[in-house]
Amino acid sequence: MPILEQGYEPYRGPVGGGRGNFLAIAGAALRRNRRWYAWVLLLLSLLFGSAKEYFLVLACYVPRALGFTDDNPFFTAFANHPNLYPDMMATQTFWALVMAITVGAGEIAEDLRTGALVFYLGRPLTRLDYVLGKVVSVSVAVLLVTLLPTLLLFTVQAVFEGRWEWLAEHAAIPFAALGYSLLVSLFASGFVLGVGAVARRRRWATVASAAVLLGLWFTALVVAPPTGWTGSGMEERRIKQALAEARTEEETKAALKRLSDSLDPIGSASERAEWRALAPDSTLAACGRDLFGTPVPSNFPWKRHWVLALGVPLALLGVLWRRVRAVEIVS
Amino acid sequence: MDAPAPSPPPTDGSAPVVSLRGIGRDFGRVRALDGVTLDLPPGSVGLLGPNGAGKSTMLKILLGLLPPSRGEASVLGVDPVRDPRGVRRRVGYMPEVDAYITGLTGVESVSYAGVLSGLPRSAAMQRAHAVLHYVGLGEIRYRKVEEFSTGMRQRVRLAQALVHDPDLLFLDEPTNGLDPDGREEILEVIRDLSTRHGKRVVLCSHLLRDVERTCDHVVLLAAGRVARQGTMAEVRGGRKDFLRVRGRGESAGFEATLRAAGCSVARAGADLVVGVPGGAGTAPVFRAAAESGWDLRAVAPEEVSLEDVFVEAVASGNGA
Amino acid sequence: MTPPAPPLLEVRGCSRWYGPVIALNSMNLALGPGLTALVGPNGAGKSTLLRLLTGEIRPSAGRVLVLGEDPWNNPGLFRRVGYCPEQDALYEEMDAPGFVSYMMRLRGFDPAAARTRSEAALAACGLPAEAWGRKVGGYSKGMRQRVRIAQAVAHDPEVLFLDEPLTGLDPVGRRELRTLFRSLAERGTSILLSSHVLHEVEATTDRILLLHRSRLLAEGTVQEIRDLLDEHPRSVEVSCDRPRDLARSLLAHAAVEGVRVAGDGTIVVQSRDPAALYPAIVRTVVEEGHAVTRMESPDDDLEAVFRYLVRG
Amino acid sequence: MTPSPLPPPLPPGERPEAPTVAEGAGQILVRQLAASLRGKRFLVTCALAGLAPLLSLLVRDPDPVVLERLVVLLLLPFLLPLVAVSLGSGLLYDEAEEGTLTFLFATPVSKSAVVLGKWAAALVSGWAVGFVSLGLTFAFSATPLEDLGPFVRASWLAVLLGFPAYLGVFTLLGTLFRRGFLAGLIYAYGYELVVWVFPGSAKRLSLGYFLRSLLEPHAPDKEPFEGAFYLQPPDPEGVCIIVLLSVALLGLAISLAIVPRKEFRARNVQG
Repeated sequence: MPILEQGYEPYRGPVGGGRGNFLAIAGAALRRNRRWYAWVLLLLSLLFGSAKEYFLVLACYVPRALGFTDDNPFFTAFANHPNLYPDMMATQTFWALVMAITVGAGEIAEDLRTGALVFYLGRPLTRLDYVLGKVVSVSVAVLLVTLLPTLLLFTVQAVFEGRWEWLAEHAAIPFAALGYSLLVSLFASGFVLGVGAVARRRRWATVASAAVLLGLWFTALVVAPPTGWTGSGMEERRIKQALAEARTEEETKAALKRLSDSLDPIGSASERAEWRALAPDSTLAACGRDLFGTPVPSNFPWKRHWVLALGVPLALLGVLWRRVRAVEIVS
Repeated sequence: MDAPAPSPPPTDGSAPVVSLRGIGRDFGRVRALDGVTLDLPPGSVGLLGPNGAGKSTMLKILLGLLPPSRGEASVLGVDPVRDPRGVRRRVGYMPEVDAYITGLTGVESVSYAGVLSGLPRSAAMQRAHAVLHYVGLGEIRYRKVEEFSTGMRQRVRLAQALVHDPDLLFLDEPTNGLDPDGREEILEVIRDLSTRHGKRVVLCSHLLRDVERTCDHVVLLAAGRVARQGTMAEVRGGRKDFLRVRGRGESAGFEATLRAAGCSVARAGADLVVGVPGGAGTAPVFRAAAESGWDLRAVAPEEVSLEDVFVEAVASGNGA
Repeated sequence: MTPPAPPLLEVRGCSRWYGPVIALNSMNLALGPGLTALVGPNGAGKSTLLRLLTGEIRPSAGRVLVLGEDPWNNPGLFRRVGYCPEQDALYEEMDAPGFVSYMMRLRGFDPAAARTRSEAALAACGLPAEAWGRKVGGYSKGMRQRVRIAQAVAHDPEVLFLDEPLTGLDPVGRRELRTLFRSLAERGTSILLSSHVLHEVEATTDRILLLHRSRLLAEGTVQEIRDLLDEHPRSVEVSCDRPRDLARSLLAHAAVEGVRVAGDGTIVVQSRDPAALYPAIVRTVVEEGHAVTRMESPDDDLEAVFRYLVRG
Repeated sequence: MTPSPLPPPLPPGERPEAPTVAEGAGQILVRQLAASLRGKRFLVTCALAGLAPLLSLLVRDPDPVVLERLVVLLLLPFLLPLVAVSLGSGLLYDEAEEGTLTFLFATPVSKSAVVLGKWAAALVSGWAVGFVSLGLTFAFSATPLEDLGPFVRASWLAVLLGFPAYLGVFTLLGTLFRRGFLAGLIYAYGYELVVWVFPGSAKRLSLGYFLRSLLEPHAPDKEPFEGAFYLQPPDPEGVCIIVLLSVALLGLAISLAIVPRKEFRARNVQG
């Protein structure tokens, strides 16, 4: 047997064309985000984003399962309210953006700081592989917050409901949820990667995108608060009173609808509703209502929220695209 | 079961590895490269030049990261403008600056580099281990790269450049910031690659002593042009009738004796450079040492160091 | 020979650790004026020693004295001390004369003096004048290094600490700055300079401090250190026209332990007593009229010393 | 090759004396101001602080409640701490991480003077940003200022005292922790908000309480103070002023005392 040489060995195996490169890049980006606070945030966002809806659905069906025959009208109305899923996803949207900031804002900055861009550019990759990889990595985090709990709740409800007719009636929900989740993914990744790319430190990228998000969100909050939220709570008090005074079933239903509308995070009922478009989560939620088939009445002749929801991330990804090229030239 | 790798087109021993024809590149009004025509022979080539001479621009053009403003380039027979990915698949590039992915261990980052270069996942992992062994990174490779010292990061970068078994290596300042031991080891690896494993190496370095000891050929760029080019011996040449002399103790008496014998004496650091009249060889030096009782320790023909060539070429380039 | 001067730098039983990692282990050192190089492998404690001497960190045990004073929290000392740290950091938004004169203002110079001295220092460090108006952030690595060195020498310090001052410079710059350091030392500045590049250290100074494994391994000139290593046989290579004759003659000397004929006219002479060996060779060559083309010892330069001491 | 001339020698006896604390701090203050005025971070801070006047300009609502919300909900609890944290929490560690702090500590200026100079620079620029932002918010508003009455004066006072108080806290956090910025954010947007949930005097453990105490008695409309932000009867103005001032001075004093005892090293630097 020849003595095995301890030196360099040539490689004679197969070499691929590098078609799945962006998946490898996304995988590496996800792996480095396996940090504890990302998981804590994930947990929090699942809780904040979906707890209310889970509670409503379970409160409707669990008594039935336990054999109580007279349904509670309050919970039944909520569990089958057409805005249940879009509202749930609207709440998730804010947390999805926060999640995206935690996970993705520093991605480009970190690569710039540690020279990882040079590493990538020395490999047989295209710029598209790189950008796509990063978008996919943020999108996965966003889908975990949005799509996953929604589909789970839908499954739970479908199982409890048990009727095929119900499933047929609500068959559009999973598709709308998927479409909306993808929209949020695109927006979130475009937003955090584009804004984050201006900085060269993970910390500053995170701060910059958080500041932009919170700044917009605060602005919308101050100028056009969603009804029943930060305001005086007057609307809430009035509805509760109406509910207490309701005598007929019709009156109760109307009051309940008013309550669910007042909790609507889009703030469609607020005074300066057009300012709500400043808050990205509200704009996205308006698109979500379109997808779920319960559009918010709008004073505008054109679908402004769609233009914002698609145009902003694409423009920001354009910023990123230029930034990745600039590094090639600057030594 | 896997199809054998499409073996690279056989390059015969003398065909140029890199061939540039009138390559130029402008950044705005700045002319970074000004009509460089060049054939880099196989073996190891030192690419030298002062800061701003256009070295990194040239590397970027060769890697297909930057299109040249004028001229044609070919790397291993591939045009980097038309097929940049094809070039980068067959070339290993070790950047000068840190280039790592945070959160990945040493071995993960090398195998990741392999995957991105088209290796199957398992093959990439196997090669990552083998290559890291080869460049001398032991158990530390299971730790994260950001915890590594400069020297270890340098080795990881070299391993990343090697993992896909490229035919040509671009090494940008591979020994910068290393201690003498580490530098010697890396140079040994580079020599081994170019002499025993047939890799073509292009080495950029400011440490000319390292280039002297590693490379067969030298290309010297200055102000975007090729200032000198040739084999190491051609470029360095020698200064006839000059000797480098070293000894111990006060040398005044020795120097006086030498001058009396018709020699010229100049100081060069701790050494003396002695010019002897034609054909006398070292005899006057030995005689003067014996007469003056100076403790002579070394005599050797004065060689022109690469540094001298470099400084001279750059100075004349600036004057022109 | 310089008369014995009081030590400028003194390190007494000094240790420093970072958490469980020891960076400097009970070091004793007294250093006089002149240009001294600090060499050693990575992690040997070079930077730690410089940081202790400049009061950037505090010793975990023992004492450090610079010009007779403890540098920790002793800003007054920096009137007389210059320091060029290792990290490639500068205020990116300032121009070079602005930065250096800011440092000079902090050292108590009035604005006019600060400006003129800064510009003179920058010129001496070879920063091209056309770069003066630009921001430091746009400089090349070599130019930044020159600015950092200019900042350390502009107030004409009595003691100058330079941590890897030549990193990132191209060969021309390296040569210029080596010349600058030598001239400064000749003028009376005491310089302690750390470096990795041994042949450059050799061309700059012959006095070194060799650190290894957190300890001071050797101190003195290369030759002195080499001569201390008597357990290692010294070999000298001599190339001449009649190698076997020369070999035979040399074998007669007591200082010669062995001679090997290496071919192509070269013999390798081995000895444990270099002080006696070299005169013997010189005498033999002159008396017997050998035509020697080359006489060298591979063990005589700094790299050989380093190899012996560090690799064991 | 150009022969390098030597830097000029210093004639014996002409070595200047070390600058005093005031001189050194003054030098640092000037440089720091010049640097931060051009710095990216300062621009971002200004842009954020410009949010309040921008909204004031865009909304143009004569309802005094809008203006009040801008001050009470946006400017004081959100923007003021943000300006303070961005200017104050990295006083030393930012430069330590960059590696430039070594230069400052290698001069005859004491470490405390360095901190003092940087603190003063942060105070001056922060006040400037705060006052300009508040002033523009009022100026752009469609509300006649007479409608607001003493609320205007109270707002100025809140910025005047609130900024140094926040700065004192963040200076301290910034000298104690390497990640002073994170600690500052956690303090401003975590701790201060959480304290509000607790009843009774627990609210007094936040700076926000005293800032609101300054404003609430003069608010034209009590609505923003309701709900999650309700206040127990506010403290008298004198108490608020004393508390805010002493927090500001105490934070600075403790920082100045700590700095000479600490080593400021960049991370991962050993050997």
